[in-house]
Amino acid sequence: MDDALFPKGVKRCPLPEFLMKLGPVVALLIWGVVAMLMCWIKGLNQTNMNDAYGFAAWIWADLTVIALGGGAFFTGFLRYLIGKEKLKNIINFAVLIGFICYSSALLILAIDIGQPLRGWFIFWHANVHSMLTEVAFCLTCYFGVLTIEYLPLVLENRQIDRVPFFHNLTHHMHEVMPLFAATGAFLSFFHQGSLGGVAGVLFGRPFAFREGLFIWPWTFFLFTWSAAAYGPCFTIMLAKITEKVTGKRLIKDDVYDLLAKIAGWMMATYIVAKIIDTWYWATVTAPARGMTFMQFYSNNPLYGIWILILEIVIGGVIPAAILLTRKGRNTPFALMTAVVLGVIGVCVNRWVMVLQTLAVPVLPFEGWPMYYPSWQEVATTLLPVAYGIILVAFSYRYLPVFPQEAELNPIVSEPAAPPAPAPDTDAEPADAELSPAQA
Amino acid sequence: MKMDRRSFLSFLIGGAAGTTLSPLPWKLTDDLAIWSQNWPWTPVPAGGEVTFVETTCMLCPGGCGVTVRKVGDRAVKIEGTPGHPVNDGGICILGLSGLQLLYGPTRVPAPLRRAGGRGENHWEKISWDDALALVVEKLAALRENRLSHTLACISGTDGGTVGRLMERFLTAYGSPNFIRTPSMRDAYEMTLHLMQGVQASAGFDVENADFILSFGSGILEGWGSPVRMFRAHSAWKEKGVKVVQIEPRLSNTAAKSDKWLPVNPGTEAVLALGLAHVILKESLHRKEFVDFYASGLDRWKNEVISKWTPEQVEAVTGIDKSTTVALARSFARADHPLALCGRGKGSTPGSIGEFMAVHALNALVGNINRKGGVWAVPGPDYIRWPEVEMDATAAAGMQQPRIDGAGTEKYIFARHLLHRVPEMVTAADPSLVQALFILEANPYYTLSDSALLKKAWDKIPFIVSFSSFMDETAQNADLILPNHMYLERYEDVSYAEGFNKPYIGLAKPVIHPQFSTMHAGDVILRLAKALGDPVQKAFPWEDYEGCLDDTFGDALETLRETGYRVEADFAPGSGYPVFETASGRFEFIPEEIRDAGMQAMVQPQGEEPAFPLILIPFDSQRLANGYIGDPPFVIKTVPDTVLKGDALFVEVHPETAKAIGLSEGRAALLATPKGQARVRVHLFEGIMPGLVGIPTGLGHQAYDGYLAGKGVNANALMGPVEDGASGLNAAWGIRAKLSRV
Amino acid sequence: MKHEQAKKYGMVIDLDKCTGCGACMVACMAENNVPFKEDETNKLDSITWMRVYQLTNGKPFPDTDICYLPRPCMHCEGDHGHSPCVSVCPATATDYSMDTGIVSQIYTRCFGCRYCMAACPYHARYFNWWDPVWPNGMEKYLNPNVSPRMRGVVEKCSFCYHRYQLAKDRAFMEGRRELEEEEYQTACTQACPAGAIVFGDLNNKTHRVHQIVQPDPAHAGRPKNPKAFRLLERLGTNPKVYYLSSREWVRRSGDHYLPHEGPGGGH
Amino acid sequence: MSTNDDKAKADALTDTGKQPEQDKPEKGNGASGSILFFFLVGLIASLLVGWVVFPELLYSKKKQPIDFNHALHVDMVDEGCESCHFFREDGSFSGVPELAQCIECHEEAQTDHPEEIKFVTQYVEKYREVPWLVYSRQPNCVFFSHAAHVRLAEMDCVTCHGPIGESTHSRIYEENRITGLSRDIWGRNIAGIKRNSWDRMKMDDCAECHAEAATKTASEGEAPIEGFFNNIIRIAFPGSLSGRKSSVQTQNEACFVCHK
Repeated sequence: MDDALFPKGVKRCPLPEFLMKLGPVVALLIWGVVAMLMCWIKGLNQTNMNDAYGFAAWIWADLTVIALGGGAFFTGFLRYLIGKEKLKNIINFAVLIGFICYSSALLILAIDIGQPLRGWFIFWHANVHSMLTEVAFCLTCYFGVLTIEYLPLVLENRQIDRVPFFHNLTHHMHEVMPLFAATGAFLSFFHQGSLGGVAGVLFGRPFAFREGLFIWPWTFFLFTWSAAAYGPCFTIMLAKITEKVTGKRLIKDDVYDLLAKIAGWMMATYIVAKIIDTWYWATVTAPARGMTFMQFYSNNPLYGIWILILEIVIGGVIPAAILLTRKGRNTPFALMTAVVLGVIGVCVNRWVMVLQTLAVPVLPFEGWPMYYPSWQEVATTLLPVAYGIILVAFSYRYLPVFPQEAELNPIVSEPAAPPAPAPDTDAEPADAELSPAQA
Repeated sequence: MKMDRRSFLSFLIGGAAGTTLSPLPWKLTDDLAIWSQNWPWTPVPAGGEVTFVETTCMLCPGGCGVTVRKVGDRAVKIEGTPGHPVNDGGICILGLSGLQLLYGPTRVPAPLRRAGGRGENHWEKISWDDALALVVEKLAALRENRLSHTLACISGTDGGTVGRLMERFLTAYGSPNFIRTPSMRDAYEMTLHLMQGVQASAGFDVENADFILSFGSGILEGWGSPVRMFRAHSAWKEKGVKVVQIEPRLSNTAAKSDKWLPVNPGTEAVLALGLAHVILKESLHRKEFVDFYASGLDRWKNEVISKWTPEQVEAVTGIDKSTTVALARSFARADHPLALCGRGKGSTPGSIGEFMAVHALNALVGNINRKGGVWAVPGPDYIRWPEVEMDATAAAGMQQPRIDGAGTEKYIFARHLLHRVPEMVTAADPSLVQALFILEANPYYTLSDSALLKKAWDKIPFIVSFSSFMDETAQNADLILPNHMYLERYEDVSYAEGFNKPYIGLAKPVIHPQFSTMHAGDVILRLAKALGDPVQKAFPWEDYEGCLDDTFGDALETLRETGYRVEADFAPGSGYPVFETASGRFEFIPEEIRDAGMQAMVQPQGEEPAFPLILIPFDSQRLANGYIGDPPFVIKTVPDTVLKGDALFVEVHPETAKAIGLSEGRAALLATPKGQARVRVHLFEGIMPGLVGIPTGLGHQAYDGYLAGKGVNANALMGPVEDGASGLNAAWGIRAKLSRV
Repeated sequence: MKHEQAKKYGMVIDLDKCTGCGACMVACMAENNVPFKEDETNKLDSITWMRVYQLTNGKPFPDTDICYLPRPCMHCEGDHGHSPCVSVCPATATDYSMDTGIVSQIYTRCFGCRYCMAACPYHARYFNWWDPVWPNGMEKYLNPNVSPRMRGVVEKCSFCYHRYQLAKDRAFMEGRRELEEEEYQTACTQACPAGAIVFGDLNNKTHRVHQIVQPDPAHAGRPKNPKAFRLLERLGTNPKVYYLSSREWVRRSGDHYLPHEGPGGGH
Repeated sequence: MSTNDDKAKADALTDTGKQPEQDKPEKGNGASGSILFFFLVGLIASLLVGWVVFPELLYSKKKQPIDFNHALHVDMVDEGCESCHFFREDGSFSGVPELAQCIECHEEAQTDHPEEIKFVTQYVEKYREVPWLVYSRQPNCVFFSHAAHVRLAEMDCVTCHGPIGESTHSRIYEENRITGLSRDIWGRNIAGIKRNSWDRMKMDDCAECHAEAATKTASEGEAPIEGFFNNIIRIAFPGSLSGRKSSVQTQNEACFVCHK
């Protein structure tokens, strides 16, 4: 039915089946949209946030998706600036995930503010001292970059690509892509860091406050580093899931191996830094304010110190150890376990930096307030997930997201499938990715 | 020239460039920014000239001077009047919220006649003429049938012109049943009458006292004139005046005191007698007073010495005997020691024996009518209206015994016994009350034993409320004749609770009446006029303001200017006064009531096994529990350990709770012999084990959504306990059971 | 405005005198057009610029003790005006004034990101979760000197800044620039029936706040009065609200201390 | 095609790829002529819309309830503007007079001028406040102290309000349909350009004057040359050199000075 739109040399399921399978996801999307509209129309009283939890599930989701979307900038950085050419086979997917993550973050931010129609004041009346201003600017700019990075992929759709103008545009865009990758990496470094700074500068919140390096608290660097470490994990995880769902191999193992190895090193170094940070905070920063380490964990009625163990050991040390061994990376189950644990680790880290920061009572006579999200918050947080699945599904169906798909899944019935682009030989990678029909 | 794709594109680009170069996007952005900052539904208060009107607060008997800030013709804020003799610039939480009552949704907008069943809250607006005609018709019929004495009035005010007009109306009409709402004032007045032979209110020279011994008085909970007490308390802190608080629960007063003595509930009087024991035994009393100005000491001393040794006191009160001895000594050795009683805000009178025991302590240290002591403050003297000329009907009506029995042989000293009315009404058939007026009172809420009250209520055929607000009583009346609220009317305030000097405050209309209301004084005058002679003859005034003019004469002008009049150099007798008792001396054991002094303790209702705990109500400055209910601002300040959602928390000691299997916040069933209620439990280390503390002032069914339906009315779980000697309601608690649900 | 001495308005609250009556809370609400809802028992969603906390010493009956602590906005000076909340606001909706030492909040500028609330350790900032609604007729008592807020913005105590402005206007009419101590007082100070709140210029040696607190300029305004303390002194927020208490356990409740430290320890 | 393509490629190498620039060189002169024509059509049309149509649509025109003659009144009173727009003792400014003030002179019509007859019959006799439309009305978030400006800084009314005292008729009140405020706030000039100090009443205008005043204060005793350079710096980097930096965030005057 829509065969003409498919990328060359790949097979897709019939459209009705495709749409039917997306049905539940669309339902989720609608649920999210309803909740979003309720929040906009009726106000933030629709949430379970309160004066103690001014930041809650949404800000956590924001920080998390941006950390997880970090795979885009870091893979781009590795490919375009470090020259890990092999990664071009996963870069499209990484960019797609990044695009989804960042657009989601912006959407959630737009829901999260009390006067959405004044949201643009953050640009118009920007206070340059605020970490949030830095976040807003870099986030918006980097979203622009991601759009530019994602656009060529859209233009590579078989039908669009037929228009010479778009074809040429794609071509030129590929040529300048390293520039954008560099810009993206630069912006990402800052906004990932600023997001870390959001909590780290709060000197009224001893749980989050970190001493500074230059003008930034340590969390600034920890966040950037952790995004670089865990973002690729998320990319790998989603790629693996996509493979499971489609029942096809889409990316060669050596690509996974390379990305996983780099992620492993990043994670290992990050977790060492994080442990040092925690230790310094627990023994120097907090006691200087009269607080003991266990004070931050003991009066929580639910999880206590376990959240720290979950974050650092289970979500950090273990996956790093797995990813650093060749055997770990090459065993599908171990690899999957490692990336899933990694993703959990970074989610927990962002949770702690947002919610525990606010929940730990600072006034000695206050208690630990509890919070659980309202259904509206859950629905709006799942909204990006639904939207992401839909965008991945459509992109996969109509765009050449996985350059190695045709090669890995030759279509038997169709004779003389066009040869897959040669992976490593071409000096000008942008050309190699263009449809060979032009050649 | 063909408009192709490229041309169209360039058209668009040209358009974009032109738009950018025009003011449109920039101006639009700016306007939208302004628009998005000023939503039309956010009110913009109008400006105007700022003026200040000084008046007197009437939300409690405190008699504070308040200054209302007006902007244009709106009242925007109530503040304390600096330099006012009672509150000198301070103001309490309720007084501050007066404008929410003025402008609030609880106001009765016009005369209302009941349209549905009683309490169903269906009303029909009627004109003032029709409303008054209704009352007149009813009253005329009663009078015709020689049933004038079956008209009763429950009033929250009695000393000022409005209270006196109402009382006068009843007299001229032929009914003795003018009943003032109960408070510790009843007990104090009786105490002064019995021990000192005077008709006076008790005033306390708290500013000059240097040792405060409080038997459960909520000095910081609203006892007396609250702001004055707060100010005195701060002065005590500055001067290092010692405060000892005696009560079983750590109230704010107890927490702020220098020493908190958690006494077994209801045994405060015994402790007072125990202290007297020590003082007398060690001859620490002030002989120059006791020897020359008191009588009956020997007999009283014998009883006290024999009955209330510190050991015996310890057994009853739980207060360590050495503490009693030490306390008695430091009390007696202070220069100006002052003993106070009346529990909490003093909204329940209490046992006369207890009041006399405490007052005797003051007498032992000679602190009667003296600096830093208890002063007998005579009632207002400015109302000198001619005697009512009664016709035969009126005279016959006035000969009838009062419905509450006050003044009858059994209750010879009592003036008002409102708590007896429900019982009396239910007992007789037909009801002894055929028509009931309610003025500045909310008995439907404040009277205890709600079940009996409702029965009595149903038997009264005609109930008229004068309330400005849709309170419980108004809601359950047949007719509401809404009074102007206190910021809209003139009225003299003849009394400031606990103030030690004769005082008159004047409430003034700060703004025009907001609704179709009428001054209760004018309503009385118009009713009298409509009833014709002889009732009419008793009211020779055109309107209420005319009456006020006539009453005060030239003094009214100065009163209007200053807002109050106080006898600044009032001295209740220079040195020691001559008492007006038969002996001319202070009576330690008044003849008339010989045994009362020793029957100080009142047992709570209920039996032990069924009700193992004791429920004690406790007051808070943040919970108004009288005629006025909490306005929205005040209810907002109530902590979430008292009220959460609509659930009320009762205070229980952790051990007591543990024994029942209750933990913090758990729901429980609180049962007393008078009723039961679902509550939640707040564990509090500051309450004596075995007790359940219930906050008063909640559980309203009327008013607005900000107050109605929240919590439990403590009065509904309590019952009156009649003090054998005086007839006053002396209930301080009730036996109770708390169980898990 | 030449040669005008910079003010540093601050407050000292005597916890020995404070009775916990709540008049300050209501005076503030009435003065500043603070809205109210039918159910205000969820204290995490209840706007009270001034909030009175109840502190307990945690001891069993009958040694239990309680103390009330009114908490307005602390108007932290932080380090040279970098109070915790001010620097984080992305839209410059809140601001520290070096002239008065007052932390402002401009409701129309605020778009409700709530970052300042996350930054404030005192929970002195409140978010308008609901559209403020005054029951019909009640909007008549609203004060024109304070603009009512809308849903979705943060609000907090302003030390009744509008009273400062009005006092200045009056002074200007008399040809004066400087205000007398009593000319500018906050609504809570004025209302407190116990006289527990004293307000004035901490820089001015003739003002009572200065005399009571004796702020030590060498140590970021730490009080020299041994009875005085500030909340969370050790965080470096440099608040301008001081408390007085003669009770050791109350003073110790104002901050965190390691087990071996006494109050004021760690310095 | 391929040559064009190459050319396009070459062109685009210098550019990151905007459509029109890329497409323009492809056609001959006639085509580019038509492109230019349409570009100009779009440009001119949108300029017309932006400069002429937009302001017409943005403002609704309202007449004052009474056509008021300021000049006439100013002539008849002793104390100029302050005769009617006076300060109260507490320093507050009365603003537009209330009816009670007018009645002091206009209890009865003093002339047979139709506007005065209208005023007396419709407002004075019914004791109804005149719903004047206030040209200088600011949104509720603005705090403005007349006392500070008029009494302390001794500014003239004209500085902000212009020569309204010389007017013989009430101007048409143009109300911004979006903000509900008068056109006078943004200024008559839709581009926001002002010639006189009273042409606009926006926050920037307050700030401008305040910065000037601050500069004056700061530069008293400053060498003139310094003042000159400071002015340049000030224009290039607004706010960087203002005399008083009471606000920590903005390095300007604190927000609460003008906001409530």
